[in-house]
Amino acid sequence: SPGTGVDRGLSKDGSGVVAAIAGEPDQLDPHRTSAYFSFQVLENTFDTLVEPGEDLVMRPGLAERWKVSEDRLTWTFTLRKGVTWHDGSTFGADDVVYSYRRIIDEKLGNAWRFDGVKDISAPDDSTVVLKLDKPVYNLLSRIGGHKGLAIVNKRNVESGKIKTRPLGTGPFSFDDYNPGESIRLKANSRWWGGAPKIPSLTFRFIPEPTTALADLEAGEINWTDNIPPQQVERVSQNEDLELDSAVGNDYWYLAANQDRRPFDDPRVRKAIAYGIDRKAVVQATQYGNATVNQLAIPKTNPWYAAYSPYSHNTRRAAKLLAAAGVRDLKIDMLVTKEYPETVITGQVIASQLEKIGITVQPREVDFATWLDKQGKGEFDMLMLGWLGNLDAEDFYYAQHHSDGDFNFQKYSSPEVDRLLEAGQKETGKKARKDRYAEAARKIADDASYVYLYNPDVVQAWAPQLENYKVRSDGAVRFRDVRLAD
Amino acid sequence: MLRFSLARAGHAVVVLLGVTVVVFTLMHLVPGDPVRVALGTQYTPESYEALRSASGLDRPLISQYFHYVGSAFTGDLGVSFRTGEPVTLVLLERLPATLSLAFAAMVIAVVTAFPLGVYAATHQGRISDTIVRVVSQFGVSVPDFWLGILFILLFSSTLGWLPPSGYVPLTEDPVGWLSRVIMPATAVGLVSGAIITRFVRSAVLESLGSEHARTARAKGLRRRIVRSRHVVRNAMVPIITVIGVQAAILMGGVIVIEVVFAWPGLGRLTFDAVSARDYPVVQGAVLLVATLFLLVSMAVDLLYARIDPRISIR
Amino acid sequence: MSARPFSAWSHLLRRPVSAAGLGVVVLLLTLALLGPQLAPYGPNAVDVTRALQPPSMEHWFGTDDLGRDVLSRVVLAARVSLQVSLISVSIALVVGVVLGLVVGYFRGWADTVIMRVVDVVFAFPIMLLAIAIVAVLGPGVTTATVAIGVVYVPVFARVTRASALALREEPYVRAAAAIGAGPLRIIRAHVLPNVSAPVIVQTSLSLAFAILSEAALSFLGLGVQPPQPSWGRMLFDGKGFTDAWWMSVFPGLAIFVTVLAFNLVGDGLRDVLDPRRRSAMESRRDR
Amino acid sequence: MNAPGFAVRDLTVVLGRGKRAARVVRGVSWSVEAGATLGVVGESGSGKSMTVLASAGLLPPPAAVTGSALLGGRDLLKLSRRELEGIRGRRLGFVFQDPMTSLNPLLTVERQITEGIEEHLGATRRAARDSARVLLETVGIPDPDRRLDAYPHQLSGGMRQRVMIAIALSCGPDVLIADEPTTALDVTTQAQILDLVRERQERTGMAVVWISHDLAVVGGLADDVVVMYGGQVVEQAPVETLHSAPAHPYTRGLLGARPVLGRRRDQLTAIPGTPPDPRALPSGCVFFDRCPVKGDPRCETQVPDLVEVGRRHFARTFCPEDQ
Amino acid sequence: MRSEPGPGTGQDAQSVPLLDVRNLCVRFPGPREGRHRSWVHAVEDVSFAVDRGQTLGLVGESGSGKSTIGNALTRLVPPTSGTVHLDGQDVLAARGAPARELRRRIAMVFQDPYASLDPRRTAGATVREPMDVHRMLSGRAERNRRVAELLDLVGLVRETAARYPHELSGGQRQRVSIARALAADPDLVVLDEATASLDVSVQAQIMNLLRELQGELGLTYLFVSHDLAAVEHMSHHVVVMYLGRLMETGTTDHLYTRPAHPYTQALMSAVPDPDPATERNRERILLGGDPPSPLDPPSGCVFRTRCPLAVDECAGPVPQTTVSANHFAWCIRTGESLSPERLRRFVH
Ligand SMILES: Nc1ncnc2c1ncn2[C@@H]1O[C@H](COP(=O)(O)OP(=O)(O)OP(=O)(O)O)[C@@H](O)[C@H]1O
Ligand SMILES: Nc1ncnc2c1ncn2[C@@H]1O[C@H](COP(=O)(O)OP(=O)(O)OP(=O)(O)O)[C@@H](O)[C@H]1O
Ligand SMILES: [Mg+2]
Ligand SMILES: [Mg+2]
Repeated sequence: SPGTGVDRGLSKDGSGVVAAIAGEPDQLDPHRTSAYFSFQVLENTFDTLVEPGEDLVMRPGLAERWKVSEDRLTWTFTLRKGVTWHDGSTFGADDVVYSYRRIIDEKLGNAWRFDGVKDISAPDDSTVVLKLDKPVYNLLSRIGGHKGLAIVNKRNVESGKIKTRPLGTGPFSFDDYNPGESIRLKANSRWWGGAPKIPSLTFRFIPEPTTALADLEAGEINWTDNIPPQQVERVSQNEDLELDSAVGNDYWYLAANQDRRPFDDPRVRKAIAYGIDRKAVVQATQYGNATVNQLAIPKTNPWYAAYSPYSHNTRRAAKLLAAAGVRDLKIDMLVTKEYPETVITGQVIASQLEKIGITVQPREVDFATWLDKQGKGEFDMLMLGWLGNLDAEDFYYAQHHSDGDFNFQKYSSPEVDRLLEAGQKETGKKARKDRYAEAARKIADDASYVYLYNPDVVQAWAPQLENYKVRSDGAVRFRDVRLAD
Repeated sequence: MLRFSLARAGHAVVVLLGVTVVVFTLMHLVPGDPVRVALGTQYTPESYEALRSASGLDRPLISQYFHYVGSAFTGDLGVSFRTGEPVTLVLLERLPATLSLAFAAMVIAVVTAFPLGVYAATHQGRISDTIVRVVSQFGVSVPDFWLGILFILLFSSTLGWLPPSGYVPLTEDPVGWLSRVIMPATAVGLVSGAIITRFVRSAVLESLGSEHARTARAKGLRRRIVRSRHVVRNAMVPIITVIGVQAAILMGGVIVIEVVFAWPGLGRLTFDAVSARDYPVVQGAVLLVATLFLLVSMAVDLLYARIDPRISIR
Repeated sequence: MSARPFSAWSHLLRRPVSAAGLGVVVLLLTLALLGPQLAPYGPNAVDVTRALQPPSMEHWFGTDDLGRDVLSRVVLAARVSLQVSLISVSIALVVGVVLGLVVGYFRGWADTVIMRVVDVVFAFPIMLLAIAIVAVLGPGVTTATVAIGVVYVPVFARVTRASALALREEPYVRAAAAIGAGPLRIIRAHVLPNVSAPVIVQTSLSLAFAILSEAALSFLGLGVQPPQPSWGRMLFDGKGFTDAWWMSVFPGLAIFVTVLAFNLVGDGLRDVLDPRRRSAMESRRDR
Repeated sequence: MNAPGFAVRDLTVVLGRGKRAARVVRGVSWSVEAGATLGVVGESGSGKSMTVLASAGLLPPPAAVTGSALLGGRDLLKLSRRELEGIRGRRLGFVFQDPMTSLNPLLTVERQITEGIEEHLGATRRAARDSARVLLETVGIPDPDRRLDAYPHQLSGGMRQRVMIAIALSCGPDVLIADEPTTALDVTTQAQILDLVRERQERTGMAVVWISHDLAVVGGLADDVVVMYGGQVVEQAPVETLHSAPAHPYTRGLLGARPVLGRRRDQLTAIPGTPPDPRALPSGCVFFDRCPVKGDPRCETQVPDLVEVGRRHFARTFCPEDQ
Repeated sequence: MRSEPGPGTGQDAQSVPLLDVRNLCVRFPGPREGRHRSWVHAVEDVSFAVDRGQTLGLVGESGSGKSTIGNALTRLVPPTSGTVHLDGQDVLAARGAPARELRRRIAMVFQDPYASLDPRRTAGATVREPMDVHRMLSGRAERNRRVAELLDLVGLVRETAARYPHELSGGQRQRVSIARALAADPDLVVLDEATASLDVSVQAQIMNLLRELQGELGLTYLFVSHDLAAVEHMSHHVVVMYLGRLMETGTTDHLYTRPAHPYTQALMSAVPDPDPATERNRERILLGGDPPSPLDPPSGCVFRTRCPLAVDECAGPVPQTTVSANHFAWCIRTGESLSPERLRRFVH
């Protein structure tokens, strides 16, 4: 019970689960946070209308079913009956409308996900209608692929408590918060998906991977996703621990600033693409726990398309450079310590590109500065990853369309623009997939991004923790987990 | 006493105002934008503007400053950009971790430094003195965070005796607290202790050679009394200064140690807040730390006056 | 009676401990100058296949997570560390001494104002101030240097001011004033040379602390930029590798030895130049 | 009275070791009887303080002391530390030169007087305070009750020196050693202090060793005077003899170098040169290079003995007759 | 306010004294007591004059304001009021070049030979400094030649120029100080306890030297000391001070043979005599207590709190009384204070 001390390790009766995550949530308002660590917690406390299944296909969530009109401009969602908030009050269509309107009206960070949504209404207590002004093919993944679209409680929001004591409808309810240390959730026995099998779920914040692993080995925690990459091999051999991985949906890439010479020349960008040994990068950053990919979308994603035009080929790279008339190229590469893989990659790439006569000078800044520099275009090249995308459009449009919000590398290709726009309008899944695959190939050919890899989602847990599954979207779900004795 | 306190408080207010000006200026010179950080990687320009004005960042700097100082006087340090919590609350949550680490470290430092320094001074020139001097010289030169890393390597990774990091409030679990505080506190405590040892030694040495100590000896007082009543006591003023400086530094949060040991103290909070451009938290934390610093130096001055009647604080 | 500075070096060399410290400093300077020639491998030669090898005949200090030779990186990092600390302390020295001299000798409102500013800077946790400055200027060797320099200005200003205040009342300074010498002449000819003893002591101790500060900043990722080697940064990189103790032990040892050497020299200098008691200022080592 | 006197015999003090060793006191002997006063004069650095400090074991290490210091038949240099502590303050009272630094600035006058009384006489705190009050009265401090609670910095130089004297007298010592107690004071205050000690001595019959660099100061006080130079006794005589018939050229120089009130001269007889450095003493007579006489070829190479030149009159010179 | 010519020398109507100090007051800010700031009355209404080639002795106990007067003359402290004239020129009012010239003409020697030389400058550089400051002689070589002459003059070998203070003995240092004072070719030399901290034998050397120099160079001295015998030996005229005020002035002969002020008498009787026979049999006036605080001096005669002759009227204004020609005392009982028998009754 709360107030009698926080469980530090396995709870006294051995029935709770302690999971170590690598950092502390900044806040627990799902609409306002953008921190990965927040979502790890919120995944278990909030629900969305629909949610991705293991195959990343959208399944019913708070909405039991939905219907799309002929013109694809009206979406009607029918909500589950008998859903209650953690405080016992009843959940209804108004809550959905309130949540969505909040995001749109307050122009919160996820407002872009409602692009094209004209109106939201609740004709009755269990129906929500979304009216669009243009067809949005991937509306489901937009509103269900991300807990930032969670349905929140109006009173909880207005009292301001949502930031630290969120009230959701999810499988676990908020119990206790120790800043800097841990958050504890307890099972929501009335959850619509069935009561969780564990009474409590504690997230501890352990930034240091070796510490997290040590704690897991010592039995202080039951689960972690914060495993030192170089130890993955060893842990997987360890009989006393379970370790599993899935090819993740995230991807990491390099982008050169095409507003600056000579990066406006595709040959230079391609030279970089040829000059890089992705395997070595993967080895250095992830100790092999990643899949090399020359496009954004991983194999496990329904939108995957195979394409790998580049091989590690310094001769070719050098030739391309020579053809572009570039010599003694110095590249200022923006990396950030908040994402250590960028720093390591920077050093690896520096050593690789040295062989084709390019000097890479990594510039390590904190992420705030990094974002600033990216926004202002003050870089030659940068590395970063995109996390948590599901739909093909999410992978390409904003990044590579001439008008894309995140096209910081200033790529502009009429053909790609056309293909991406077509992808938005296409209705058939197959046709849509083809449009995007074509666009992706073109993007890769132009080396708008130099794609590097999809990191594996690697998680480890104690064997007593049964029924846990590693998901390729990285969502950490404890709703079905059991603890064996 | 009252007058002294008032005068010092006045001085403190001036210094604190200066501190706010400096942090405020620095923080607003920093490139990077708290709004961008808060929004993450995907957002629209409208969202950006909305959050910016909600955080009051669209007002002129001067008006932001005066607004800040004005409400700071009433104890309202604003709201964290990142968590939306009141800064005062955020700071109060972190304060126990920092203070308990500082306290443990100071205990270790003083408990080792005092006897060692006095012993070395009273055995000047002997082997034992040399050993103390060498060891304290080592202590002064060792990077405390490296010491911390070595401790983790040894006591956690290799021997598995102690948890490598984390924090448990003392009030909830004293044993857990102790097992976690011991490594960081020892790492910083030994360094502070080494510094203090050297000051204790030289202050006691000087006091030993003083003419009034000679008078005390000439009175035929026993050596123990000469040392305690005349030598050590008179050496206290410089020693207290140094202990005060060390305590102030520790209370400000030993950032690097807190990072190494994942200690949720003020230092790490501030460091993270700088990275996230969470201005209100940075400002609040610096203000708090500066206040602690000023309180410590005031306490040191009061202690002086208790020890030394020549210092009048009427 | 205290000796004067030009004989100080010979006095210093006669003390075995200080001489050893001086020897190490000279060795470090040599490393800093000749590092690239002396290092057995290129410091940035990434070779993932050789990652995390323990010390061996081939790699005396082992290799790091990117397969780079730790010894070579430790050797090459000497340059950065020394450069940062020497330059930053020089900045602090020049600015601090000038400020201290002027306000200490003339007193008046400038004294009040500047000492208030110094109080303000002192009330800051120093590391934090450095971090904030780095945040403003962006991380890098230059900024780290500037940040550490700025942070140490008040220390020098205070030490100098205290000495200048005392020197004002020294009969020989008053004697010069009685002759009719102007304030600038007095400061230049009488005050400056005589504040040098505590300032020299403070300088060498500050060099030690600056090395530590640089290491701490680099450890936090705010100092030297990768792939350029730096001891603090190497500690940071090695932190996660609990099995690869050599990644943490050797760079830390390098910091320790360097700081120790500067401290030994500083201590020796104090004993030779300024044998009065150590000032509290000397205890300001920052975390 | 048959309280014991005090004597040092062949006392030698070497400060420091090795090359930097300084022989600051070299074979000094003198004695003073109960009720009598011995004046010890000599210029700065002649070893006056070192002699008395060494005899009471008050020198800081590293100091090598040989010879003996006799108080009531016991050699202080042979006593254990605890035994010596029982004698210092109890039977041997000290007054030092600088009343500013010789008192502990952090303790009240009362505490500084009473701690010795409690230590040696086993008095209670109350009783000790009462004696302290009486002592302050006897050393001529007005309003002693108030002064007991004062700290040294609240007193004038003269009063501080009186407090020092009160401390030295607190346990009724047999011997009072006063090391230039008036040098830092004004003449009018000096006169008060001299008067005070003179009067106390008459009452208690203690032996007094009065150190000064000024012959005039000991003139009215001392029975015998010892003149020190370069760590040695160069002349010893009853005070009248010393004044009327000084035997050593240094003593004569000293006498001629001071202007005397009411007796104007055109020229002072200055002694050329400066006192010797105890780290580099000449092989012969220490005074040789400054000596206006240099009356014997041995002067340069041989240290003259202290020879009897008159009744109770000794001088360290080869040519005592050469006056 | 006194406006008649200052006591001391210069009573001769036609000759202008070299130094003429009138109604000099120097006050220092004391500790603040609440709103009210107290003042240290270091020198109050002091007037005196010195003729060229003469020595004026300034004698008094610690804290009587002697050094403050010297410092005011050399402009090390600003006087609160009063005037100082050198050769008829107003020293305190001068600005710019004339002020520099006046500074050149008044030199000072300080008490502590260890502290008054810059430890980092050679004796030569120290002696040369006044010439450098006042741009005397052309070029360094000539100045160095002059340094050698000066060292000669004060009885030091020329090689001393290359030595540092710590390589010199106290007496040698004081000679260097004197050489420095003479370097700028001054008219007046203020000697502030110039011999006090030296060994007896060396004191004699320095006093002899000073008198020789005066004879040779026609210097004028202000000899500040608390040593009555030394002042008697050195001075033509004497000024006795107590707590910042004048007590008595006169020619040395007059003042020492017939001290008129009770303070002077007490002071002189406190000086021990080296001859034990004389010392044991002489009358002494022992003053009780300590001098009052200069922060809060008594009204009227400041000596009255310790004076054996004090009466109620002493709290009133103190007139300047003439004892004999050129001999003045500031005491209402000047005429009747002479009998030792009467004094003895007040002896403690
Ligand atoms: N700690 C010390 N180390 C080395 N030499 C010392 C030390 N203390 C004193 N001396 C030397 O010992 C010698 C004798 O000193 P002492 O104090 O006995 O002289 P003094 O006759 O009392 O002189 P003063 O009149 O100055 O008190 C001096 O030459 C002095 O320099
Ligand atoms: N700068 C100053 N600030 C405050 N008070 C001062 C200052 N200088 C001197 N005084 C005070 O002025 C008075 C006269 O001091 P001064 O130094 O002139 O005396 P003095 O006669 O030279 O004494 P001494 O023999 O001790 O040198 C003293 O009470 C002294 O404390
Ligand atoms: Mg002595
Ligand atoms: Mg004076």
